[in-house]
Amino acid sequence: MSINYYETKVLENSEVTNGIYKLVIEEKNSVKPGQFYMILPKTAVLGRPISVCKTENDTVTFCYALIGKGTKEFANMKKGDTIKVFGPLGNGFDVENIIKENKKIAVVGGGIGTAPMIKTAEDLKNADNSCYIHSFFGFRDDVYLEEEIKTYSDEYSCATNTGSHGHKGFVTDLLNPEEFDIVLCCGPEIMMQKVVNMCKESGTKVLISMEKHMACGVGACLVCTCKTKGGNKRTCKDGPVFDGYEVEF
Amino acid sequence: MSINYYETKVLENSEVTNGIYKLVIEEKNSVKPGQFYMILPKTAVLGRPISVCKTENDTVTFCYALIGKGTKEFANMKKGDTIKVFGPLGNGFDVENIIKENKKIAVVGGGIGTAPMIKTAEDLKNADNSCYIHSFFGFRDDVYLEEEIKTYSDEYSCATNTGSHGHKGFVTDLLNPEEFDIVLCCGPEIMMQKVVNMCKESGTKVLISMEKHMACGVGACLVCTCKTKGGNKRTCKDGPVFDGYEVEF
Amino acid sequence: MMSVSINGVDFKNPIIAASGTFGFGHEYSEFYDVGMLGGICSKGLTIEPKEGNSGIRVFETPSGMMNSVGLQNPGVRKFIENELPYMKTLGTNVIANIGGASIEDYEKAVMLINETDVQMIELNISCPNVKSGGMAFGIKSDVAKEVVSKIKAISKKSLMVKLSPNAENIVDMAYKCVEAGADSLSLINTVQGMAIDVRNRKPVFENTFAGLSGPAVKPIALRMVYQVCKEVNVPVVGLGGITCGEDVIEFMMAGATAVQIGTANFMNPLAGKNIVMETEEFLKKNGVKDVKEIIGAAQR
Amino acid sequence: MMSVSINGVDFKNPIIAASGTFGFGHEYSEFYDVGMLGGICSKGLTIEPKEGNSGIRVFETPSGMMNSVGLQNPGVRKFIENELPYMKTLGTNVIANIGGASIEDYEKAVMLINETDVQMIELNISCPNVKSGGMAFGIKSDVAKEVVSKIKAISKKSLMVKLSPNAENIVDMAYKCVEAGADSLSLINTVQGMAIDVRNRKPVFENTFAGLSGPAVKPIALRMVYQVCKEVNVPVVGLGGITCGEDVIEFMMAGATAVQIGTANFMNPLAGKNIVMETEEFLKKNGVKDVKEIIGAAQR
Ligand SMILES: Cc1cc2nc3c(=O)[nH]c(=O)nc-3n(C[C@H](O)[C@H](O)[C@H](O)COP(=O)(O)OP(=O)(O)OC[C@H]3O[C@@H](n4cnc5c(N)ncnc54)[C@H](O)[C@@H]3O)c2cc1C
Ligand SMILES: Cc1cc2nc3c(=O)[nH]c(=O)nc-3n(C[C@H](O)[C@H](O)[C@H](O)COP(=O)(O)OP(=O)(O)OC[C@H]3O[C@@H](n4cnc5c(N)ncnc54)[C@H](O)[C@@H]3O)c2cc1C
Ligand SMILES: Cc1cc2nc3c(=O)[nH]c(=O)nc-3n(C[C@H](O)[C@H](O)[C@H](O)COP(=O)(O)O)c2cc1C
Ligand SMILES: Cc1cc2nc3c(=O)[nH]c(=O)nc-3n(C[C@H](O)[C@H](O)[C@H](O)COP(=O)(O)O)c2cc1C
Ligand code: FES
Ligand code: FES
Repeated sequence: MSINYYETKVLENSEVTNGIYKLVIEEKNSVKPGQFYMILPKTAVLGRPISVCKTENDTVTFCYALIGKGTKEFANMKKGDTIKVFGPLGNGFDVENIIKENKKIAVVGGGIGTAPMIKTAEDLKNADNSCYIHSFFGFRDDVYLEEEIKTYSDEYSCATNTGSHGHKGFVTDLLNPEEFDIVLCCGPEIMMQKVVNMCKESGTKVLISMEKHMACGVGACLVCTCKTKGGNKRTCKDGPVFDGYEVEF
Repeated sequence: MSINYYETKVLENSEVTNGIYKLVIEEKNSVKPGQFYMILPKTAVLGRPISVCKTENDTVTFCYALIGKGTKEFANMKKGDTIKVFGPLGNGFDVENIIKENKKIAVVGGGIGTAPMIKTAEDLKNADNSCYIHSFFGFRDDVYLEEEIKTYSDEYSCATNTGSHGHKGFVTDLLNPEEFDIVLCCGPEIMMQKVVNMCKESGTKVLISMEKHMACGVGACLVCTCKTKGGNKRTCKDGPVFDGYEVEF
Repeated sequence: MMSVSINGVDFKNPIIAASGTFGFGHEYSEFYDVGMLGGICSKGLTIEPKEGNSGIRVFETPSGMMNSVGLQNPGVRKFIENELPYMKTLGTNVIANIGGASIEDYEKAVMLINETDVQMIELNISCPNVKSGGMAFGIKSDVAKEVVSKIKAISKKSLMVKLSPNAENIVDMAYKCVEAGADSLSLINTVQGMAIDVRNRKPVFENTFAGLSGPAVKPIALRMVYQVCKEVNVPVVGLGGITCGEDVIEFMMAGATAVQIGTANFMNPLAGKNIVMETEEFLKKNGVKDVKEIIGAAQR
Repeated sequence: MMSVSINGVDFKNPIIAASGTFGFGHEYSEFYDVGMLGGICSKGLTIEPKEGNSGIRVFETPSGMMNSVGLQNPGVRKFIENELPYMKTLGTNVIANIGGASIEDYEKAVMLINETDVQMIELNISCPNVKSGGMAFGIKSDVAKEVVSKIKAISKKSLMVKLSPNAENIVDMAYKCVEAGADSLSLINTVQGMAIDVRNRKPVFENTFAGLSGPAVKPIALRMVYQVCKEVNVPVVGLGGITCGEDVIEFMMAGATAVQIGTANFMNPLAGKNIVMETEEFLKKNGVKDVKEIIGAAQR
């Protein structure tokens, strides 16, 4: 691996909906779905882990929510600016293995956790176009990334807390794990916990992408520990994708 | 005064010679020669005091040397970027009074201390075109701002340490204070001390623009103290222009 | 909604300008109505005028700065004569910050301040104590205790003691100062630091060491305020690296009754004003009716 | 030109990876040949494996970060079995960083390390001392002295004691540790700080406090290194916020024989490599033939 923080060019940075931004950078590394980059704000010490949403012609697209200091700085970037990135990092979803063993796949995303699920669905379809993908996306109010996920889904269901789009309520109201060979999920911890519990009941396999605050991003500092049945794991290096049955919430 | 740090636009930022940059910003405040702005790097806590070199059509031009962290950040700015500035600050040269009492004026600049002397000469000429200005600029090796100062000088002399341009040696070798009613000077402290001593010998009036590290820029913190015969003065507020006879080097 | 009270002195809001960063209020009055602040601490005053340190006096550090002003000030008498009358017109509480190199210095200064109408004395015990070889009064609790009890005995003003983060044990220091009669405490003063000029192979500051302040020290300041508030039952004024409304809220949730703004004034001359407004906004947004409700909210 | 020696252990250069920021060397080996470093301090090791703290473990601060990892580690035995063999292949000095909650813990760990071929032990005395109510060993000099002398008595390795900046008196602490037998000292460990989550009205960290590191603390670290180097006559390893070659030079001019790089590794995975190169470049540019020449150059 020869990756390291380096300056690359911002090709696009635009608000897609209230507080949700799309960032496209120049980047040639090949990326697995579920992998992330550390993006370093100019005024910060620590990189911000952001999942890859899409890769295309030597570009990488991220989708990020405006949260605090770092993402606020990102939101102010313009096309042509430079930005320090470092990645791809983490294990990511192992598409080859997933597709080998599973044909009916649920892709579940909550909030900004939908971002990595776009590339996940896309790569699954690219690996085996005959697999069946039903995507379940849940949002608070505004919906985003819908067009993108539809492209790679055989079916798409949506839930919003406010009822502004699709089902009013939680995305977990719509999901029946029994219908699937495997569930792939990224979203708020509370949602992932619910999904895992549902999968456990129906005996469905489930992979989840965990979110922990990070420092090194490469497995050296142990600040991103995820407790699992097999002991402490590093979310940045051993994850962020874990077997849902293993994680101790 | 309603000035305060605010974001303005960079209209030009270019290297004029090795390590010397010209920065033009959008700015409407009227400025006296010798006054300065605090320019705040994005990654810094304290503003960098930089003298005004020129004002024109709602723009202000600075000329700065690449020194450390802050000026390095400035050097990377491009046209269209925004920058936080705060000014004009300080007393500046009192052109009206100077011109009223003096007809033969020496304008002496050393290194980047030449920057404020451009506007000083210009404003003197604008106030009374009949005054006689002889400018003496000293540099280490590369010369800059020569065309600008010539425009406002009746005579111009140059010295470089290396002898690459003009007299090989110090600018003080060229200056004879006796020939002038007043000497106006900005440059390294050691040079200003020399100039003041020469002026004392010949009984010539001399105003110098002091350089001290600053924090508040407005007279509140007392980190920029300049010792004078009349006690401690604040370089940012009571200066940076002081009567050379008053300063205790 | 924003008013607090420290030992009988009412503050229209809990935001006070920190000593040494706000002169005597003149300069920032050119930028906004400083009467909107809860109070202003004067530049540190000594009984005799002081020239301050020579050499470089300021140095930027990552997210902070070091200063070595050395208590340059006109002396208490000139303060009373030339500065106080103006400060009293500003419409906010005036706190006289007092320094000294010996207990007698402190005593003389306080006697003079007693006769004025400042609202409060802030006793800066970070000054080097000439009698104990230059180590600051604020390092060892027992030394601090002595000066505080002597001053308490003569002070006619509400007495706030300003603690140094360089104290050997900040909690014990706070405890002893309160025992000695401090009506309230403020903390932190600057953290001792240094820098070296690698080209000259010498310390940057003539005094070798200097005082670190600004956002860099905020986590340390907040920790100390939290620890002290847990231990003492007098009002505590928190400071160290505050630059925005949320920082104020943090310090108050840690237990502070009010806060002071220092270095932030240099980063933005309107800092005081902005911070008052941001703090108020935070309360409104979060449905807090009275700022006093959040004092100590994060203590556990 | 770059080699230094600490108590008989030779370092090819004075740049060492700091404990807890470099794992056991695996991860950064993916980015560069970590054998080019002077040494690597292992993650802090305890006699029994530790799970570490729950809750959030890291929080960014202005120019710094706080961590609350809580010494998560596989235990000394697993270290010797699984990690040390790999570390020994890296071609640089291996320093075993040892923590403990009691003197017995430390002793047991050191006995096991004695039988390995690590070059040095770094004794981390910032750990909470269960027997004294959780206050760290590194706060009071006398408590530190006891643990250091007990460990010195049994250690077959060169013993470096890592000091905490939270010590009541860093100079006295250093002095007592050397008196107790420390062969060298390293400082500083993290500075105790805290943060409050204003939305939840609670401390960010489950343990309330956490350890501050990074550029924000550099002025404090440098000051302490300077003070300690003036006082003791054993080699001192300086750390705290070093991010570039000039920072290394500053610490060495303050008196350090070597330095450690911690948080900087997170800011740039190639930090160790870059800093070695920058330091070498500085020496060349400034005509310094041997890095040892600059050690203590700014002491006066
Ligand atoms: C593996 C992984 C993938 C992620 N992918 C995405 C994504 O695709 N899009 C997106 O919008 N967000 C994503 N996040 C969350 C994102 O990292 C945070 O929202 C972001 O770091 C917030 O930074 P800030 O400076 O704006 O917030 P601040 O609160 O100012 O950040 C302060 C510190 O806390 C950390 N932090 C704060 N919130 C989080 C969080 N939820 N997770 C991790 N660290 C946090 C920051 O990195 C920083 O170090 C991901 C997180 C992880 C761990
Ligand atoms: C009234 C005044 C007018 C000035 N006008 C000009 C000008 O027109 N052009 C120009 O190139 N320079 C000018 N200077 C000097 C300029 O302020 C410094 O070169 C600049 O601040 C260096 O910043 P830095 O971050 O690159 O250097 P660093 O060394 O990284 O700065 C660290 C800190 O030291 C301060 N500092 C360092 N050198 C100086 C210095 N010589 N004077 C004051 N502060 C310093 C910085 O402001 C900063 O706070 C002026 C200084 C003063 C006081
Ligand atoms: C330039 C400067 C001068 C100071 N002078 C004094 C002083 O005279 N008396 C005092 O008690 N504190 C003084 N301080 C300390 C501040 O009041 C404050 O305690 C410290 O800077 C921490 O707060 P901050 O991080 O908000 O600046 C000074 C600080 C600075 C930066
Ligand atoms: C995430 C993290 C974990 C740490 N773990 C240890 C440890 O196990 N043992 C130890 O002695 N120091 C530990 N430290 C302290 C560092 O070794 C170092 O002393 C401190 O971070 C200051 O240096 P820096 O500013 O270069 O990071 C840790 C620091 C960090 C940031
Ligand atoms: S972020 Fe350092 S181990 Fe994961
Ligand atoms: S910079 Fe604050 S008084 Fe001049």
